[in-house]
Amino acid sequence: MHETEIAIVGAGPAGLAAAVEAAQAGAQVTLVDENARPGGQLFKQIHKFFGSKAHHAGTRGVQIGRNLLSEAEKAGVEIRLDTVVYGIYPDKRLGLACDSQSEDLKAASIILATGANERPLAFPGWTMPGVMGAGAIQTLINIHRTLPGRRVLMVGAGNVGLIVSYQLLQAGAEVVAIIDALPGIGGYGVHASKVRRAGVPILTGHTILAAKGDQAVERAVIAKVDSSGQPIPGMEQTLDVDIVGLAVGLSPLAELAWMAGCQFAHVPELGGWVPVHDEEMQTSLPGLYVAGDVTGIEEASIAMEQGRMAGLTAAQALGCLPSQEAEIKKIEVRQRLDALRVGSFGDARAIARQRILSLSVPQGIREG
Amino acid sequence: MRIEMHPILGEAQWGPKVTLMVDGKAVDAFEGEPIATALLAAGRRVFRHTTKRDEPRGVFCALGRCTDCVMVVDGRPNVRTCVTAARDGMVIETQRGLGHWGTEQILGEKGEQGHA
Amino acid sequence: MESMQEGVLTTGIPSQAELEASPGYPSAAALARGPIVVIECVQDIPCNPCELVCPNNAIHIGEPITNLPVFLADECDACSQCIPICPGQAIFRVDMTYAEEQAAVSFPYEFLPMPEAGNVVQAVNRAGEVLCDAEVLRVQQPRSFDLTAVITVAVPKNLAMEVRSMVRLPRPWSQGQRAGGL
Amino acid sequence: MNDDLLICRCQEITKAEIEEAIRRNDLRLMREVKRQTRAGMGLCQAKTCGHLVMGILAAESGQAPSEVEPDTSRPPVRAVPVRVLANRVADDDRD
Repeated sequence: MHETEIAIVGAGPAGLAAAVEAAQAGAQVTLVDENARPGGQLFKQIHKFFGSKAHHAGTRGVQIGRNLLSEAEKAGVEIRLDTVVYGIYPDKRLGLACDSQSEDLKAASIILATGANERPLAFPGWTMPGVMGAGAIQTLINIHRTLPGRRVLMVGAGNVGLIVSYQLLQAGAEVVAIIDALPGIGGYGVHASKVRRAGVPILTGHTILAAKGDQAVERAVIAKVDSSGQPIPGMEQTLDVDIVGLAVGLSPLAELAWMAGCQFAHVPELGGWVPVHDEEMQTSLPGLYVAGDVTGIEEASIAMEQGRMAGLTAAQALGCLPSQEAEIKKIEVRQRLDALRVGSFGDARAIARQRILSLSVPQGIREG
Repeated sequence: MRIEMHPILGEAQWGPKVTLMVDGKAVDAFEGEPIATALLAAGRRVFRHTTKRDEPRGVFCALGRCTDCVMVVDGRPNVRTCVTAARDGMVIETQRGLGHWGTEQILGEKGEQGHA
Repeated sequence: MESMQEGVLTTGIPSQAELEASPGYPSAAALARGPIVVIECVQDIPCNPCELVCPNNAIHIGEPITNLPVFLADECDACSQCIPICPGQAIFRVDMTYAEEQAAVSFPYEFLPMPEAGNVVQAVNRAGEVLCDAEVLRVQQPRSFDLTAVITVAVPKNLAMEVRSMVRLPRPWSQGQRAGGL
Repeated sequence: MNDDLLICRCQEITKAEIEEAIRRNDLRLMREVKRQTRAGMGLCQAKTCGHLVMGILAAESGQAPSEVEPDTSRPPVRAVPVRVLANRVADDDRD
């Protein structure tokens, strides 16, 4: 049985930021990730981030990831890659599987930063090779430098669909069209403008009827929909594509939080079922914290700030960080978080977040 | 198709070249890259056929979660090729349904073959 | 109110009305004076790198950072440092005084192959439609631009407020075989 | 969506089979749908179909989405071979 003070599950933006804050506060931190490389989705974000200077705005996501990783290593975080957390057990034990061995990791506090899962969209032919998540496409092109195909239909005009379409063009593929059943574009206008300038049509009020092909995708049939989202007969068109990307939303990957017995709330604006947490990222279970998309789908910049908050709170609860110092840092984190949730894109999420906080029982800082 | 030059990622630095035996045919790969990307780069998209409908399946999530990309690797079925690193000489077969166990695995002669 | 069909929310392209209503868009007078920056940022996104990078404090956002960037044309010397830093690639540069018949338009560009000064490329508008052939005057790619090149092309003056990019050059290998075999 | 549309990719369970099981047995919980139809029992443990099945269950049983929770989450949350689970790192030889 391996022991540590703070165990963090998931080395994406939230997990890395939590590890940095907690380790810098003097706590012993073990950061576990099932992948061969840390950074989660961050190392696929080759575009420049929004936000303010404090959010590293204007810096590419992959560079932010490298900076965070070196900060974590400098702060003495034990990073265990290729290690799956297959279960969470009473008295804060995690079940780890690595290579061909398994072991338990006992921690005083646990931070779950397990991120999000791509939402599926079922339509005839969706199981054929060539239909894949936008996240899958981004992984293949930006991490493994391999194009899964040449001509892409992207389903979903939110930020993910727009950004991955732009990155497909950078990788040398052609994006035949981006479609979305909604009447408007969900993502930032500037992301849409980049792909429009590059000649990619965005068809709002359209849905995919089918993917077709012999053994893999060769064509896709799309159709205009009416206001209730039903395809309008006679408004179908067939596109010559070999990849259909699905960017129809994300939802928290919260299996471990369910398993631990956390209280959950259903919040559609943040991706569905989310673990209830207070402003300091504590769940309904003492000593168990959450950070990042597992708490509700927002952006990497927000995930990093939530990670910092969770790391500070966990370190404070273990007595590693004097409360006065912790409170000052947490106020800064709160300000940076609020700054990211203002404006027409952030309002709905800010309100939804308030709803979650109202459900959480104020626990204050209790010993983990 | 490989992305040799990328405006942001720059020039590719591939690992050493290795060879995978896929359904009896040699396929080039770079050591350490996922088996799945080597197959995609070789224009190969069908990795398995399902149990009930014998449907073709391939990469769907590329994150090791959906398990649609599983193949028989060195005699062991249900290996997620999108998160399993390619090694020289790997024997990879299209998986039919639940897949078959290679004799070496059952007798354990090949020894431990962990997969990420 | 913007009709549902036009505008950035439905087409991804800011309409002329949205552009002119935004405080980042220079006046006709400022445009006529000489090279000037054009900020096409019409949505309240939490973002302010352009404000911080400007050496002349010609861009003001303040708090909250979702304020649209206010462009002070008199302060701007068109140094273009804001163009590559904008995460939305929504900042351009226009010089209506470049020549008798032509204006010089600069835009951010992150594709390969990269054109070179002297090439003739196809200039496109915000919808990616080809408007004219255009000579490439300059391609700026200093390290400080962090891999976002700024390309300047010469176009007829009447197209200076339409041209916002160029057709991507064919990639040497892209004429190859069609992928997607079994 | 037509009826022989696959919802659970691993176990190849269709939309019609799920809807019919819910209607015929008046199902209300995800674990009931899983046991009746095997949807969610495959190698990916509902990571891919979970959302779709929850949506169908809510619609078919007349419940609001906020009343339909995922099925109980049990270890292992990733496919871990039994030989790995059995091959425990002994407490003392932990480096």
